[in-house]
Formats: sequence, C-alpha cells, structure tokens
Amino acid sequence: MANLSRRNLLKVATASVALPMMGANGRAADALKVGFIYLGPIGDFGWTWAHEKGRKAMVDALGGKVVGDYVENVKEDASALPVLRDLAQQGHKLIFTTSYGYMDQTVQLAKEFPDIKFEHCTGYKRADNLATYNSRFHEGRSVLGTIAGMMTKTGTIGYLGSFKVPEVVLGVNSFALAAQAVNPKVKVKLIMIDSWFDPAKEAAATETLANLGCDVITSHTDSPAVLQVCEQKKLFGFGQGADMSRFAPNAHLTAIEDIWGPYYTSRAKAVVEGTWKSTDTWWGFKEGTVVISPYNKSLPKEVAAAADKIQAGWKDGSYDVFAGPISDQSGAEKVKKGEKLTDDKLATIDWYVKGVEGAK
Amino acid sequence: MTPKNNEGAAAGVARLELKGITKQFPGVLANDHVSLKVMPGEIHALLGENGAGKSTLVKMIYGIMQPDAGSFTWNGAPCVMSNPKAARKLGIGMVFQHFSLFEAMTVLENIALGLDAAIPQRELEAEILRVLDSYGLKLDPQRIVSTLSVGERQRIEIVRALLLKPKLLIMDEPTSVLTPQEAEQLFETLRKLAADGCSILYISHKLHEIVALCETATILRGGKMVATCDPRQMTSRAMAELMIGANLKEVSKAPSRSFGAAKFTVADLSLAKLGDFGVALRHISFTVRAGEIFGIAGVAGNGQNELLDALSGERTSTSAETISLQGKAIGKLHPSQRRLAGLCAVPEERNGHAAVSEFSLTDNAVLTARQSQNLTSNGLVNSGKATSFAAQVIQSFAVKARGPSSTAGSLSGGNLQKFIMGREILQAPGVLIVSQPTWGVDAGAATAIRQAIVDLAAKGSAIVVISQDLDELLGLCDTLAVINLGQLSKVMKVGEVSIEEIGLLMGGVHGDPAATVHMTEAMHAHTV
Amino acid sequence: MSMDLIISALVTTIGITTPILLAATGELVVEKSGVLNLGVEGMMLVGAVTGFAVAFTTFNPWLGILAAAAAGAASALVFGVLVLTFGANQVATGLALAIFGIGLSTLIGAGFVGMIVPPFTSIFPEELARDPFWRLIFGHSPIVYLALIMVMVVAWFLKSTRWGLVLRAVGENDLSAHSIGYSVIGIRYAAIAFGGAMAGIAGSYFSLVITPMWAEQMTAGRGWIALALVVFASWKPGRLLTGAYFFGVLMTLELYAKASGFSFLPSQFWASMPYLMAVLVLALISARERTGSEAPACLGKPFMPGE
Amino acid sequence: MRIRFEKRPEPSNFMRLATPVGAVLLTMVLGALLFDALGYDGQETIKQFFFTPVLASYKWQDVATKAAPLIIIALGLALGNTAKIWNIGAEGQYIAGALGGAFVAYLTPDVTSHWIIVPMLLAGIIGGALWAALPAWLKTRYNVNEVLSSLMLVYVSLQLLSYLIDGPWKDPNGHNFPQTAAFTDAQLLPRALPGTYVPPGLVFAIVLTFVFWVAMKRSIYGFDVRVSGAAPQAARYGGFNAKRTVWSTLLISGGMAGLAGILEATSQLGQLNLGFPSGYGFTAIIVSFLGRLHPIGIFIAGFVLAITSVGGQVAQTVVHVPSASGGIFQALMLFLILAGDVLVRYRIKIVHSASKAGAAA
Repeated sequence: MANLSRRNLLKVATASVALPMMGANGRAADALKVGFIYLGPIGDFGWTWAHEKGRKAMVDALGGKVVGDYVENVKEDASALPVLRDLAQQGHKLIFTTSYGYMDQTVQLAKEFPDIKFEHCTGYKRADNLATYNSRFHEGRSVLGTIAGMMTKTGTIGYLGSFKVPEVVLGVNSFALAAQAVNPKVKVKLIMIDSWFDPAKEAAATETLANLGCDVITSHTDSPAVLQVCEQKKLFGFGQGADMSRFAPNAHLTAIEDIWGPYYTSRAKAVVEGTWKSTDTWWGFKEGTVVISPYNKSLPKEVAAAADKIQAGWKDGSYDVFAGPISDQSGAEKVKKGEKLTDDKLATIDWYVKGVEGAK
Repeated sequence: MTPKNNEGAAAGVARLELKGITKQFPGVLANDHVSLKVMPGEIHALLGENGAGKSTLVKMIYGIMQPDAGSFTWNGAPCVMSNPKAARKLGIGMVFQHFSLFEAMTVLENIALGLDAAIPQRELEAEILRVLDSYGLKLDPQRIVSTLSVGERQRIEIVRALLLKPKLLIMDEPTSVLTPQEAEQLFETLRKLAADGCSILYISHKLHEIVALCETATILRGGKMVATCDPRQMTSRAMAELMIGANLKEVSKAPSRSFGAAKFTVADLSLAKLGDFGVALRHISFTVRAGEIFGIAGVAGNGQNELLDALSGERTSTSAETISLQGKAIGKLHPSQRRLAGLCAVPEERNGHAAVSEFSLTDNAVLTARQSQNLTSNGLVNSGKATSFAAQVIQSFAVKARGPSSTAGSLSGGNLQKFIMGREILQAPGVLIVSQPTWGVDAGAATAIRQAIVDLAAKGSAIVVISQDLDELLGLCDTLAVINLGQLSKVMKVGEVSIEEIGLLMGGVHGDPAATVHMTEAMHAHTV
Repeated sequence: MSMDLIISALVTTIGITTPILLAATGELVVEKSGVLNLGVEGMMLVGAVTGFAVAFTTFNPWLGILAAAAAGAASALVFGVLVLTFGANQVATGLALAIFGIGLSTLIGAGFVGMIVPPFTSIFPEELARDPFWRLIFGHSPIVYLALIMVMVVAWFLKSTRWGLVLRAVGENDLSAHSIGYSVIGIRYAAIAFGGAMAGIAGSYFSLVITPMWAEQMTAGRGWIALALVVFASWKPGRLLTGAYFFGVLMTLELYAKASGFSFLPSQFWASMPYLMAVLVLALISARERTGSEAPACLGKPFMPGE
Repeated sequence: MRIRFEKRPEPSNFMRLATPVGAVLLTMVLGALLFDALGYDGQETIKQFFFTPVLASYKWQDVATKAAPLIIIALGLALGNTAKIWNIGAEGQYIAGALGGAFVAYLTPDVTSHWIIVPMLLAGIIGGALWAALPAWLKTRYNVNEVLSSLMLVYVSLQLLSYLIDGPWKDPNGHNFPQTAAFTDAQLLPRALPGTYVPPGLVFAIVLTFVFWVAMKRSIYGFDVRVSGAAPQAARYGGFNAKRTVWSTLLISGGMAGLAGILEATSQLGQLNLGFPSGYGFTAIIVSFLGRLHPIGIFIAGFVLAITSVGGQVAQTVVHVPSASGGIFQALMLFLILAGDVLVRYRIKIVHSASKAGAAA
C-alpha cells in the first residue's frame, strides 16, 4: 500500500476504504508476496501450466518465506494493466509476467511502481526494476531434431508451428539443423496454423503432414493434439512444454520440459535477500530450465545415446547447433564456418535454414 | 355430405348450442352471455358491427380461445373446445377472415397442415382434386401460395375445411375480399353444402349477403346478443338498427352545395405492384374541387392501400405531374413535404400505421403535425407545444382519453380514430385523403367522424374518402368512382348513379349477362 | 497429387467437417422452426466438457456422447425458456448463452484438464479400412457416420414427414400455425432441444474424437462457423452437406498449400472465407425474389400468443 | 394450476426500473448458489465480484477503464436496437475503428503535433462506420438480415487485423512479433485526470451519454428512431425514410464502436496486436439490454458489467475461481434481465385449473 503515497489523489480517496484490504494483506506481511500473470488457463497443459509448475516449485523451495499468487487468462491487451496494478497494490513485491504480449504493460507498470521488481518472460525491454528472462528452448529442439533425424524412415519430418515469431523460427532451425546433422537428406515440412491453440486445426494439420509423408512430427503449439494424432496414425511425436506421454504412450518419444522453478526460486530468493538486480537471463540445459523427459522405452539405444550426447554437449559448452556453416532456404550462407549465431541474432531471427519446406 | 351428418336432425337437436358464453379481455367484455343454436343443415348468420364480438365468439367455438364462462353442446352432448384440434375432431371447420396460410409453401402442403391425420401426399392430392371438382372450384395443388390471388387463397381454406367433411362450417367474413361474382360463386358452394346437411355459421356485417343466404340470424352488439331472427322476414334497415343499436343518425350536410375550382388532381397515375400481394395502380385520374367530397368504392384488395400510399407520399411517383395540389406538382414529394404543401392523409390501419400504439398521444401528434404546427425547433421536439396540440385535438374531437400522455393503445378504436382524424383536420389541410374512416368504430364515433369530414369540406378543402362501405360513401360523398384491380372507373355523381351500376363496376363486370343477373339479385336484396 | 494423397486429404476433410456439420444440422432445424439461436458455441462447449467428464468417469465414450447430447439440449432449453416462455429477444439471449456456455464449461472442466479418455473403437473391422479407398468409407469415427445420417434424416424429416411440414410451417407463419391448432411453442421447444443436442454431440467430437481430452474453449470458434454454414446453405439440408464439405476442403487445401510452400493470398483470407461466403450467399438469396427457398419468414421474431 | 401471462394495457414503468435491479440481485443469489455447488465459497465469490471493485478506491479507476468502451459502444447499439436494427457486429466495428486510427498513425510516424490524435479518432469513427456500412447496404439494397451479416463480419475483421499486423503494418523493430509499431507520444491520448489512470474514454462516455440522452428523448432524429422501431409503417407515414434510418443507425453504432476501438488503442496499449480484440463489442450488447436501451441506464449498466469483469480478476486471486466465471455472471445477468422483460409488458397470473371448468359445466 505504500506505493499509493506517490499519488496524492489516490491517497486521500483510499484512506477511508482501504483498511479492510490492509488487514487482509497484513496477515502475510512477513512473507514475500510474488505475483504471476498467465496468458492461458493453468490447465492448458502447455505454456501456462509450465509456469504454474514453476511457481509451485518456488513456493515449495522457499518454504514460508514466499507466497505466490497468480491470475490466469490475462489477455495480452490493455486489460493486463489493471491486473498488474491489482497485484502491485495487493502488496506483491516481485511480479512475473509470463508472455511476450505483456511487454509494454510491464514496462508501464515498472514505471508506476519503482520499488516493485518486475520480470518479463521472452521480452527485450528492461529497466532498473524490470528484468527479462527466457529459456533456450532451441537447445531442447536440437535434441528432438537429433532423435527425429535418426528415427525417420521417409526422410521427411513434420513441424507444426503457430506464428512466425523468433522463438518459433529458432526452434524450427535448431530442430532442422540437428536432424540434418545425423541424416543429411532430411527435409522438414513446416505448417504454421496461425494460432497457439486450436486442437481441431492442429489435428488436421498433423494429418496433412502425415499424408505428405512425414513419419515424425513435432509441434510448437499448446495442445497435445499433435501427439494424439501421431498415436492414432502410429507415427512418432514429441511432447511440448511437458511430458505428455500419457496422451500418446507409443508415439511420445520424449518431450522438452520447460522448468521455470529454479529461476523463480533464485529470483525470489534474491529479493528476500536484497540482492536482486535487473538482468537479462537466458538459461538452458546447463542451468536446468530446459530438461528432456525420459525417453520412450522403445527408443533404440544408439538414438538415446546420440540424444544424450547433444544434451551433454550443451551442458559443457562443447556443442552449439548454430555453429556455421549455415545456409538459409535459398542456399545463401548466413553463418560462416567457424562462427556462431550470437544471442542478439538468435533473438530476432526471421529466416529458415536450408531444408525447411513450406513456410517462408 | 354423408347421411350421417343429419344425425339428430330429426329429433330437432341443435348441431351446436352455446349457452351463456362470456369472454373478458383486459378493459373489454368481448362476449357477454351469448347463447345461440345452429341446427343441422342450417345457414346461420352471426351479424354485428366490427368489434361486436363476432370473431371472439367463433374463435371460442373453434377452440382458439377459451371462454371465461358458459358452455357448448354438440348434437345435444356437452363438450369442451380445448383447442382447434378438438373442434375439428367434432366436425367443425373454419375459414378465417385473415387466411392462416403459409406463403412459401404449396397449396398441397397448406392443406395437409390443416388436417389432423397424416395422409400420403398422392392420396391427398387426389382427394383435393375430387373436392374441387364436386364444388366446381379451380385450384392447382402444386402452386406456391405466394403466387395466388386472394380468391384462390380463400379456396385453399375452403378446401381445407371441406376435406374434413365438416358438420359445421364457420365462415368469418368470407366475402370481404371477394368480388360480388366470386361471392355469388361462394354462396352456391355454401348452399350446396347446406343441402348436404352441413350447418354453416356465417359471420358478416353485410346485410344483403345475409338476406340472400341465411335462414336464421343472431345479431350481436357490444358483445351482447340482441336478437335472433329470420333475415328473410326482416327489412335490412330493421336489422341494421338492431346491429347498431340506435336509429341511424344522418350526417347533416348542406342540401345544395357548390364547389370551387379544381384543387386536387391526379393525372394518369400508375405504380408498379410491390411484392406478390400488391396491386399495381393503372392510369388513375380524377379531380376534386374545393369543398367536394370524392368517394372511392371497391372491394378490399383492389389497390386501395396502394392508392392511399401513392397519394400520401409514402410511395412516391416517378413523375411529379401525376399528382398536383392547386396546380403544384407534388408527385415526387415525400409525406412530410406533401403535408407542408397542405395534403394530409389517414390510412386505413390505425395501429402501427396512422398511430403508434405504444406511444403517447403527444408523440402521436408529433408524428404528422410536427411541421405544420411548428412542434420542433433546431431538430428538437418542443414537448410543451406538442402536448398542448395533442390536448387541443382531444378536446375539439371529444376523444375519451386520460390526457395527452396516455398511450394510443389504451384508447378504444373509435376514440383513437377520432384522435387521428382530429390531428389531421386541425392541421387545416387543403386536401384530406381518408381511408376507411369509420372501420371498426362505434356508431356514435362514426357519425362524429363523418360530420367532421363534411365540416372540413364546407370550409373549402378537397376530400377523398376511400371506403368499402358503400352506404357510407353514398351518404357522405358528392362524387364517386370505383376502384377495381388498380383501375379507377369513370367518376359518377352520387344521386345519379344506381347501386347496380356501382356493384357491377366493383366486380369489374362490363356486360356479362349471367353475372349481371346474380348481381342484380344481390343488390335488390340489399336495397329492400 | 496422387490418388492416395487425395483420399487421405478427404479423410482429413471429413474429420474437420464433422463437428461443424453436426452443429449446423441442429441449428438448421432450430432456424427452420423460426428461432435463431446464436449460442451454438456455448452449447458445443458444454457438450464437449460433459461428454468428456462422463466418458472419463464411466470409461465409455458412447455414454459420453449421450451425456453431451443431453447437456447440449439442457443448455439449449435455458435459451428456450427465455425466448419461448418469456418472449425474450433471441439475439441477445443466444449471445448470452454463448458466453454462459464458455464460462460454465471452463468451470466444470477445471478438474478434467490433463485427463485422458478411452478412444472410440471403429465400428467396422479394421481390415476394411486398410486399403486407402476403403478407408475413405470405413475408416472414420462412428460420429462421422452419425453426422451424415443425421443430415439425411433431417432432410427427409423436413421434406417428407408430417411433423417436418409442421415445423416448417411454424417457422414460416407462427400465427397461422397457432390458429390451425399446432403448438408453436411446443414445436419450437423440441427444435431447440434437438439443436442443443446436436451441438452437444458436435462438441463431444472435439473432446472425445479429434483430441480425446478437455481443454478450455477447445472448439475454437467452430460454433460461429456452423452458424455461417446454415446461412451459406440457405436453410437446405442438401446444401448444408455440400457447403460443409466445401468449407472443409477449403481448410484442408489451406494446410496442404502451406506445407507445400505454396502461398496464394494470405492465410487470413482463407480463414475468413466461410464468413465472406455466408454474407455473399445471404445477399444472393435475399436479392432473388421470394420463392420459398430463403430464410424462414419468422426467423428471430418472438411469438407471444396474446390471449 | 398454471402460470399465465396477461398483457398489461400499458407497459409498467415500475417494472422497467425494477427488473434490471432485480436481475442484478438475483444474479448474486444464483451465482452464490452455483459457485457453492461447484465447490467454491459462493458468498465470498459474490463479495469479490460485486463489492470489492466498488469498495476499493483504486479499483474504481479500473472499473472506469472497462466501463468507458462498453458504454460508448452500447449507446450506439441501443440506438439501433430501439429502431429494431440489430447490429451484433460491434466487435468487428471496434476492431475496424482501431485499424482506421492505426492506419493514420502508420502513415504519420514523424508527426509530433498532438493534434494528430484528432484525425486518428476521426479515422477510428470512419473505420467502424465503414465496417457497419456493408450490413447497412445489404439490408437496404437486398433486405439482408443484419444480425447474420454483421456477425459474420466480426470474424472477417479478426482476420483482417491478423493480416495487417503480421503483414504490411508489422512493426519492423518488433522482433518479428505480429504487432504494429507502438504509437508515438503524440499519437497517444492523455489521461482524463493527470496523475490517475482514469481513461480519456470516460470523458467521451459521459459526454456521449448526455448527447444520446437528449437525442433519444428530445430530438426529431430520436423520434424517428423510436417510431421506426415501434411501427415502421407509421414511420413511413410520418415522413421518415426507412432506409435512411437503417443507414444512420448502423453507421452511428458502427462509428461509436470504432471510436471505442481507437480510444482503447490510443489510451491503453498504444499499439495493435493479436490480443487487441477484447470482446467489448459483444459485452456491450449485454450492456445495452441491461440498460434498457436508455442512455442513462446504459451508463449505469456499463459500470455494473465493468464491476463484474474487474471483480472477476479480484476473485481469481482471492477466491481462486477461474477467470471464465466473469462470463457466467454476465450471462446470468442478461438471462435474468431478458426474462424480466416479460414483467414490463405482462402481468403474471396464476390460473387455477378449477376456474377453467366453467366451460365444461
């Protein structure tokens, strides 16, 4: 409530009615209140669900020192502003905004509430009290690409994307490069469905990829629809964001799990200890935010070994899927031999590597 | 039809008997202890003015509505008409005044809908053709209803009723939409039916029809049964007085009248028909002089509504010269502009056309008088002025209403009509066009309205009265023409024209001898 | 494209079309009776979640479908009571039903997220569906056949049965139907309940067949496409069938075009096609003179027999 | 015994006022029962939904932020609904309005004068009106049912938005995310009260409520609209052009939705992205009915609906009900108000079957 002192008008108006709220907040006064806003429902079994798991992990890890609240289904429009303000005014000192579309709203709130720490996921705008964080999903994609490249018999792999945003493009490229590394003839067929969530369209697109000869299909959308179709059609697929093997016990080879718990725990701890700084964090295998689920029992040993090797390479820094030479779809060289794509380039990438078919 | 239909006839038991039927609507007692008997094979007239409660009564007989009190017996046994199906089961058929037809469906489908039993289409079609043939009616079962004429539509209703082999057939004002020739054809059918033993309950307010057709008549007035008589033994005038409840009061009109210069001229006005039901207007021409009341007679549905729309400006003409008011061509002007030019009009339908029932009388005054009475300024309504104008109308025309703020819907038909007429007349129009000025209005209000029309004419306005009520036109007008199929007859002087001639023009008949004979008979009955 | 590929694409088309066809078949009957229920999306979602919940608890997808139909009908009857008994505005009530269904399904479904249900087993021997061509005939979920059968049943019902005739009559001229003695309200209740049941089954197709799981708003706007389809079909069951497959082929073609890197017009254009086509058809049929083929004359108008 | 509706000779003014209030109260009761049945704390849910937004002052501003667009759109819709022109495509017109304004912003990135906001707002109104013009043209030219055509166009507008922000209008510096460039400071509207979050839209909502009130109650145009809705034939007879009424009501309601759209874009987010369509256009239909198509009623109803949607967020954090619950309350409220309508025109009579027996005796 102290934040209100910035605004005289509010201060006066609040005095009479704010008391009950203060009382409610007072009970948890000793614990750090951490707020989260989620794009989807916590039950989306995808992006939001992973963040919610992270929030729970944070609360478990820090015992009674933190309280974590969330608001789900917050649209990426102006309606995020009052939600954020609400969290700020309820006394949350650390607020995570877990989708790219909250960028400007978070920036605005960080200005309005200078003594609250904000953390924006997947964005690029920072301030003294606004940090950004992301996960190197593309590292995980390279593991999936390796498995897919070895498992495919037709040499054509399907990829179901949502929108052509850097994060998705990065995943496609990483996947394709890793697959080509183990199977140079591999082609990746890509369909963008223009939606993050539309199970029926995801299913139809998966069937389409299957009909066009893809025998391994991966996706970057939010539902397990792709896996379910793969299971029905006896193809292989991967989980997205979480272990989805129960949706497709045979088709599910493995999954990239988004593990936000370590990051959330470390940041909440930093606030409690007073060591929080505005940073741009991009963790991956090494730090444990990207984790590969247990492999399917049917996965051949040599494939599992190759996949393990990639993971180990990421962890010890000996492997980078974006090491040159890399050409784009037209064959033009984008990364020279001996060079690597820098993080800046990765964050704004808008071209596909050679061997990716379909989208442009 | 079958001999069975005559069951009970010998014993003198009524086919249908009503005892003390009462129906209350909010604010109106529609039927007040009505009792009547219809004998087997009898053509029984139910006679009364508009609003006397005839339609309500037959709706209860047919089970569409339930009486609040009273009872029915059928062939001597008590019965309840809980719904139309129950009524049909007993053998009651009904032909509605407003046809309950389905425009987008075929004749066959329409008839099938009226039957309670599902009959395979082919059998039904054969059955329909048989009925049509035995009564000499013409109709194509596969036609879509929206393409049929009014007379053909009525035939659907009749066939629908006849297929049920009814023992009692209710006809609700069947001739209001027919030409006298079509009406005569209908009478033949009805007589044939009655001869076969079917009872007929014939609802009308047209005395000559009843005299020509019926053996017994029950007369209703204000929801009460006032008399049962044999129309063949009564004069039309006596029945009319029973129906109206008072000695017919004449409108006072100056005996010898002189007219001014031509004030309102319609020249070669034609208008395409609108939709499937519309009538096209064809080459209509007439002139009305200052002080003259010009009547337009005709059977309903022959272009009266279209003519009113064309004259009031609700539909504009393609050429300005077709309509002129004191030499000014107004054919292309819209209703507001015509009102400003001095032409006011009153359409036939009060609710939803001449007035808005859920609006206050003040708002209803604004509807047409806002310009001539300066009820608005700067695009805003001056509610003070509007209220006082409405109050003035209420006062000048003795409208029974709580005040200008009562809704139009809360007024009785006659009072609303007085308000509407008053609203237009107080605007002192140079030309007034009125359609059916006294339709469904009680006798007192009707006289007042007719008097107001005469008084307006006396002040030098030119007046056009469109009406289906020939008596009204003959009493009110100076000159007269007949509209038939959108064409206007020659203009005749009232007093110089015979009713036979008007009747023939109404039927569009020009010298068909057989028809003339029927017509003349019918008209004689009327003038008895 | 090879024959196999065409057949496979047709199988996909049939899959993607079925829920729209089911919901639209129900809505067609509702609209034919003169009632416009815009709440299809809501009823589908209620059906989807109920179907899933029941299939999950009983391990029987067939019971799930039945429950979905019942739940769809029940939510439709809420609409029915309001517009028929209370004479409420149909547009506003339908919209409220859509909002209500979305909210209620989310609330009910909260406990079922992430669960899985047993899939439908094929009603034909699996060998029959092995050959690609035969797969086109025998390789679908039972609901697909149900959808096709229902369109034909509805077509036959409306055209050749007495009650179909009565239903059309009620939609064409409610006052006349009432005066002949048909229960306008009763028939409309039945039509609305049927429409709700069909929408419910359509919803369960999402949660039991396409992706056997529950997720919020998993119908992703198909209810609105179903509404567009009824208009596109100008209220004729035959055209509804062809129209549904036309929309389905459009959607499938878009996916194939994308996978082949063939982009002719932006994808958003294709996505808006069903709606644009519906508006176009609406204009065409309204422009033509009335011959009995266009919208039911009483569509959307309240009926209150003022006793 | 059965219940029968008996038509009142005149609509009840008492019921006209009482039913919306009753609907809100009954929504609370039914809502509490529903949430109890689903295993939540019903009473607490209602408290958070309906009372916290009213009692906590900093929530007032959020409520105003939500209420303003709802009121602005609903005012326009009520005009159409009064004339029985059912524009249910306001959501599409809202998007089209934002696109209209954004187009001006797209063309003038370098203009630093704050006056640029005026052409942006005008373009917003025009954009919304244009999107409503198609249903108007189809209705007047071909007699196409505007309910269906305007609804269909909502989905077309969503695709148009998606195309523009992912294509020609895509922010070149936006990391390839589908969104327009952020509006410049000159292209943004200032707050209504400096130092608060009170949105500029609220000022528009207040002024427009007054304007619509006067127009509906006093003006000849308002009279035209009322007559056209109550009795189209009488409107024609009174000299009002039916086609003009269709055009004007659709263009005005479209323009108002467009205005709400561009106000939202220039005062809240400052850019367009896929998250922009927020359902205000649909919720406003509820507002217009809840407000009984009366401008003052709509103003109040806009706040009531805004309270439930702000309350929905509060209840999420406090009672942990899913966010979709807000929709349930809004729909319940609309169900009840629509059902309550019948009481305005009809009296409920309980008929004992015994009284009918007279007919049979």
